[in-house]
Amino acid sequence: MKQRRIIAAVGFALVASVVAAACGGSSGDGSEDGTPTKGGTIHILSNGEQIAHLDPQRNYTGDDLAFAGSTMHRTLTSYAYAQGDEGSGIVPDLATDTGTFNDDATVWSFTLRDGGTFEDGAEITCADVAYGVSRTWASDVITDGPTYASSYIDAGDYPGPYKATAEQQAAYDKAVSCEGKTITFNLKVPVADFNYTTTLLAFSPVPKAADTGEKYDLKPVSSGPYKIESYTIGKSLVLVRNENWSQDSDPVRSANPDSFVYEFGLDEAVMDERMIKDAGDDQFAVSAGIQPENLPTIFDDDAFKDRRVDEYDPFVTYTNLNVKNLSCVEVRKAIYLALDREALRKAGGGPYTGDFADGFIKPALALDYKKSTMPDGLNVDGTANVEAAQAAMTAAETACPEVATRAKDGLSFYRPATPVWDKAVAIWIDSLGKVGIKLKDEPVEPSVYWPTVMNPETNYDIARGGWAPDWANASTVIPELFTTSGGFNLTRNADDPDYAEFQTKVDAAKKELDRAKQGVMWQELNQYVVDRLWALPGTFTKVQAIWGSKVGNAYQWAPFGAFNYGDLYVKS
Amino acid sequence: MFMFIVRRVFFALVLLLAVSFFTYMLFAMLPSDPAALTCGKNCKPDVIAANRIRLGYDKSLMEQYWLFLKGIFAGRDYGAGAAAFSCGAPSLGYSFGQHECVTTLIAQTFPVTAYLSIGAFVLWMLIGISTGAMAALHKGKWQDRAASIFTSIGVSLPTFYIGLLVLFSVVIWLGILPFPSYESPFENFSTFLRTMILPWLVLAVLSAASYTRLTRNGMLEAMNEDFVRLGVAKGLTTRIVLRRYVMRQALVPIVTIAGLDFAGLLGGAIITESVFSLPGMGKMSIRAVVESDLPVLVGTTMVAAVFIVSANVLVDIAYGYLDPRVRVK
Amino acid sequence: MSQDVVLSVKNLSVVFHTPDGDVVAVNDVSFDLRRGETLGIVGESGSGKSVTASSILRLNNSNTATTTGSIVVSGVDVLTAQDSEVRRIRGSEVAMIFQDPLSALNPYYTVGKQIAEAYLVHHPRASKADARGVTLDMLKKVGIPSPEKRIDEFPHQFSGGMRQRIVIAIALINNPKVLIADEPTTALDVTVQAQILDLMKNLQSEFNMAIVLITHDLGVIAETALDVLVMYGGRIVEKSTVEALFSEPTHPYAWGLLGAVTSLGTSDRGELVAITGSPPSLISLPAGCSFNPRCSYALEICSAQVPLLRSVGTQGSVTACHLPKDEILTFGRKAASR
Amino acid sequence: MSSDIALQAIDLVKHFSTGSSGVLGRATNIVQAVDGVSFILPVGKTLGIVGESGCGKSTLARLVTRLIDPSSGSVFLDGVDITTLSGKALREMRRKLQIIFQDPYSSLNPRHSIGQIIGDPMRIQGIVTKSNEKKEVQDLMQRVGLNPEHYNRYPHEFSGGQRQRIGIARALSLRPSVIVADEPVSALDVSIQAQILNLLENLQKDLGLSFVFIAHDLSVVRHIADQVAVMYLGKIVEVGDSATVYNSPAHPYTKALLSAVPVANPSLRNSAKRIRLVGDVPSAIDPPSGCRFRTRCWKATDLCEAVEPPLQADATGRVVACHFPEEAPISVG
Repeated sequence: MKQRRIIAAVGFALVASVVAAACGGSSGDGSEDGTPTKGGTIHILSNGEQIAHLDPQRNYTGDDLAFAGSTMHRTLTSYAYAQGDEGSGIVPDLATDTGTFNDDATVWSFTLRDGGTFEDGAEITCADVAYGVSRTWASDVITDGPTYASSYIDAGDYPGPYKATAEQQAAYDKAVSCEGKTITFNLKVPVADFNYTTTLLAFSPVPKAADTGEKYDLKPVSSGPYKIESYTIGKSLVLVRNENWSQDSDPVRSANPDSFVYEFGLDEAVMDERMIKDAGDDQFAVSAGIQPENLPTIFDDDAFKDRRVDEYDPFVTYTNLNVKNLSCVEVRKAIYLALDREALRKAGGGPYTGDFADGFIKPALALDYKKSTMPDGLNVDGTANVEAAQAAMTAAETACPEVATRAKDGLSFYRPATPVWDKAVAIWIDSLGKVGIKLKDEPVEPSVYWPTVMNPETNYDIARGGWAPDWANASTVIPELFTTSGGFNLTRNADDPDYAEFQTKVDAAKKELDRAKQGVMWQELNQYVVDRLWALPGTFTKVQAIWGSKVGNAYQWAPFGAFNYGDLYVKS
Repeated sequence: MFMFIVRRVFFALVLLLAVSFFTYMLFAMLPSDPAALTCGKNCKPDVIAANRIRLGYDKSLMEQYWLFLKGIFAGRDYGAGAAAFSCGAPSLGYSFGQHECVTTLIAQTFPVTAYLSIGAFVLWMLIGISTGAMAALHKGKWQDRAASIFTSIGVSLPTFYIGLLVLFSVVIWLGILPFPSYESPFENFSTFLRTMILPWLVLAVLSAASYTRLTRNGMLEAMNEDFVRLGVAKGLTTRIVLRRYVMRQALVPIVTIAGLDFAGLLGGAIITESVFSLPGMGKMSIRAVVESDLPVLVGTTMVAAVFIVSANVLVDIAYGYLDPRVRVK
Repeated sequence: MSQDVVLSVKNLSVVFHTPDGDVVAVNDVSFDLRRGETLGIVGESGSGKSVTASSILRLNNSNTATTTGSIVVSGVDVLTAQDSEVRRIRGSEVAMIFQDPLSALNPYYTVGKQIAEAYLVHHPRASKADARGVTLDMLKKVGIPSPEKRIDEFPHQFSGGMRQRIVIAIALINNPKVLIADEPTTALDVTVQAQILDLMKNLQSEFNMAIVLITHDLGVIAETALDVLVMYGGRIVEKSTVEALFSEPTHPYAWGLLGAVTSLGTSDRGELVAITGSPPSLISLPAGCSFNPRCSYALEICSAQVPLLRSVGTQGSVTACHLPKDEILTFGRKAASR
Repeated sequence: MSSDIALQAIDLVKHFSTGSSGVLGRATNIVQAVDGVSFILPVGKTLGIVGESGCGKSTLARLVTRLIDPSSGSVFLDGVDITTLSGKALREMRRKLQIIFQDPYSSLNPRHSIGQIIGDPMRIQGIVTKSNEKKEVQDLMQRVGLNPEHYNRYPHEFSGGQRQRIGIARALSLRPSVIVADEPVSALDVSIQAQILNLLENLQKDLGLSFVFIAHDLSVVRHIADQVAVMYLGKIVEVGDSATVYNSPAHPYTKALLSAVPVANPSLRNSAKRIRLVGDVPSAIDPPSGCRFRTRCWKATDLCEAVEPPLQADATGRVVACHFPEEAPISVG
């Protein structure tokens, strides 16, 4: 099973990020080997049974965002339709520019371009964008989507459009106001990179009259070059041209093929076989994720060199340590040094799964990434350094005997109850056992893993985690994972003596409007966490994909770790 | 006989009620939380709580079950305000994973399963009974040995393995047929046929094996019956003896088992549907298991239970007609 | 062949081919049956009596059995005739009834249908209504009460005795010349057995048919048969009239059988004169006379040479025994008088 | 209770329910398989029980060995009512009271050798020890006429008569005092029947066993039984000394039964006065009122329909349940 699907199975939304493909070990190369031509049908083979969410406000997974955004849902701003670093840059889409903001970046305005229309021909208005964004607040109906809009925008106790009183609605209309074609967002806090936030499909327009709430997910109204012809979960999603879309109004989408056919529910072995065979319609197909046993076939054979890719996706895996329980850095260090990360990677599928992470920010966030100084004694080849770990434990016995004793008595290890993790936890227990640290395995039913560890009542010592930035700024990494206000802090580091200093530095970084300076601050904060080992870096993960011989412009779109579907074309 | 049928139907209904209760309770007690599944990364406890109320999972299990039962007869409403919607009777719940009423989902996927089952069933009965009859009539000869090889292969090979092998060889390597892409027979009959032929054959050949064995053994047993000898002694032709005496006897147990097998298939030919990417009920249940889509799981399980229970009743009644000895006086 | 002979069996042998080897189930059996007479065949299980009976209708599976010799019915050799000819003979010239009347009836059809079927197959031009009429008559003849009602019932709705009456009705509906009755009363209670034996006797004189009655019950033989064949190990060991068998049995096996019979009339609780040992396995028959290992009179020659049938006794009995004639008579009379 | 009584049954009743109707399917048909049967088996004697199929004799065999529990009534073995026993006492009773079945093959475990079949119960009941088990088993095999060298053979390697000998040896292995034999010879060839009957008689003589011998074959019972009970539709209609019952049957049913037996003497073929019963045994679900035999009885009157005749002893000590018992002995054989 591919990484992405494991993540889906634990109920966690993999999010978009900006990743420069600079050092991704890319072996594939789908460069423009001809002029893109119009027409034809692109097939997308999928093991999944459906697109998690087609409703733009609910779409929050990398591959689905890339697919729906590049074909159906326009946003105020968009990532550039380009390969490599360039793809991580933002460009205006529905808006005429990438937004203007006031001095402290608390008020952002965008002006809509002329000629933008929905699939029924109606013009896309400022009110449609405002309405679409307002749906984010209806968190009981519009589930699974990103909540940046509601946490940034100053709309009081607005409950979303379905339940709002006239008063509440008026408050929202004030916070997100329309003046002709210009939409203005009033934020609670300064957000220097709000125009990156607006690349999220949550900022797509929705015509109020067409909103069917829960059911909008099955047939959203298109604002892009394609519209839904048919959608049968478990079978297929067919997109055809939206005749009311005009190229003039859309500077980013090339809209080359006449249609897309998303084929669901295929057996993974069958998908690989079809792609390898490259016959019939499969010549026009793309497929992400390859079965481990087929990787050598595809990557060791030059016959596939023009239709394969092996690159970083936006994801970083890591392990949360409960700093409250393990309030002693020596013990945390002993755990990290004793852990046989190479054995874990081997069990997970070897180098194709990714590289050993040196922190929580991936190199793709070029401005924010700097190779961290790792703890003394950590083996670069990922193997355990038992001696160093033993030394750390010895130091712990004098520095913090209670915590050392706790480690020897047994630390609770929370993880999803999946076969992959069954294997991994055995390696954990084995490695840590060599330095006298005992683990109590606590498998959790996969579908409730996150609610379980997010629950403050759950007293874990160790809990696995994984993260991808929501856009190309470590502001969506460091604060989210390691501050008390972050949505995903599982380290329970609030009582750490260094936390106050850390929080101050994070606040300063968030307010810094100079992006370059900000980047250096994130680099330092990443090192700050690595030094204290509130969490243990795991893997910078990779993804492999293959496409048919008649598919042009197939590349990994850095921000999503997925194909840029909207940029594909059928070779004549 | 009439009272017998009334009684069987009555018990079947009681049984279904019990099945619905235990199914509902069993799935509800799984350690997954349907409310927690509705939101992703930023799943704050208050959002989960709000969704729990909206989905009705805040109520007691008994109350949930009562609402579920009521929904079957009266339909069910979900949510409030502008985003409210309802599932008409018979409602088996609403899938928040697929944004559709479970009844509608079953109505969409069931025909695929039904076409697959009916086609495969007809084929396997034809193959199974004819090879079994051939083996019985040529006991000990090469036909019998061939049938015996066929059955031992058929019963020992997993559908999954054979399905993939056939798919790889016929479709991907040899390219004789296009990759199956399901179309309703009313929309595009030739695509329908081309899609279904392989799953029909795989399912039929594998299931036929046990019917070959059943038919062969049943016929050989029947041929040793005194009444068959008396039939021959009457001067009847071989054809009539085989039809009225031997097959008649051999088919009685086959009808029973076939009825139950067929009902089981209607509940979802899970593996075959998965291998051949057929959007049927079995595949939907698998998806529901993976995604802990409780309403779909309960719904498909209930539908499968209805088929199996009704098949039992029908087989019991059919048995009475097939075998006069079990007819109630 | 005499005019009266309706069935003539000559040198009948049946060999079954089994995985353990060939089994000679019937070995060189010959007999004639005259119109209106009853021939009894007695013997233990495995003696070949039932196989002999089923050979007469060519019921043995030709895949697993080889049948040689000749069986002539109405001038036709059943063993070599065309299939269609054999089918014509089955049921119309020669009919058969079986031991277990329940398993002999097709459970899926009404008794009326099964009787009519037997009629229609040999009267293809008859209408269904005709067949039903004939069937009703036949049901009356075999003593089924209220036949109009019961004609449409299924076999399981009848008692054992009634079922055997129905089997007899099927057998006799085409007025056959020969009826082969294979243990027809063994599965029945004694009071019902008496009814069925009476019925068979009455119908025999009404239809003037010959009966081959196969049984292990010497009492039944004594009450019904005119001539008797005693079979052992697939061969005929004695052929005699029924009076001769009981008054002057000529084969040691027959002596043993008579001695082993428990009788109603004697209150003697003395030891029965049992034949020692068990009937032989047909797969490994003893050399020579197959009865010799169990025979207390056996001579040296008995284990070397198969005795041929020869005429002994004062009542025309034929026997296959090496003992001198006078010894046979002495011992035989002694056995009979005990 | 006298100590020379091996087994006594008092008013045994067994009703089975079959069939059902109504929505809830309450049982409506009660088969009165055994309906008030009493008998006494003296030590060292054989009680024969005869009757046609469906008369309840096999049910009776299972009742007195407690393979099934009676609806009411008692069975005394050595003065103890076995219908109330449980636990250890029940196991001890089972040891003392053994049953032999009609079909020896189906009652033998095909996967156990003869040595195991006979030896296992002996060891479990503590009759033999591991060390002397084989010898004891082989002695027993010898005694019932099996070759002791066949100790390690399996049931399928034996003929029908030999299997019945195995069944007898297994029954004897626990040194019982009473053996209930349910149609022990009816599946066997005539010559083998005689061997088994002789064996049973010799064993009785040597070991002082008491037998309940159940059979439908009147001449077999005549041969082996000291006393004979005739059953009809779940009831005993006549019981007495063998000689008395066979030579001068008092109940019309007994008389008819005896006269139906074919006589192995062709010279008597047309001389005997035959009594031919008409029809079949009525259903035990709804038996006739009064005397159950009246529907087939040539002597039946209104009295028979109205009043069930009680079992009454006559001058010879024979007991009969009939309003119009036969006076004169009939001639048989």
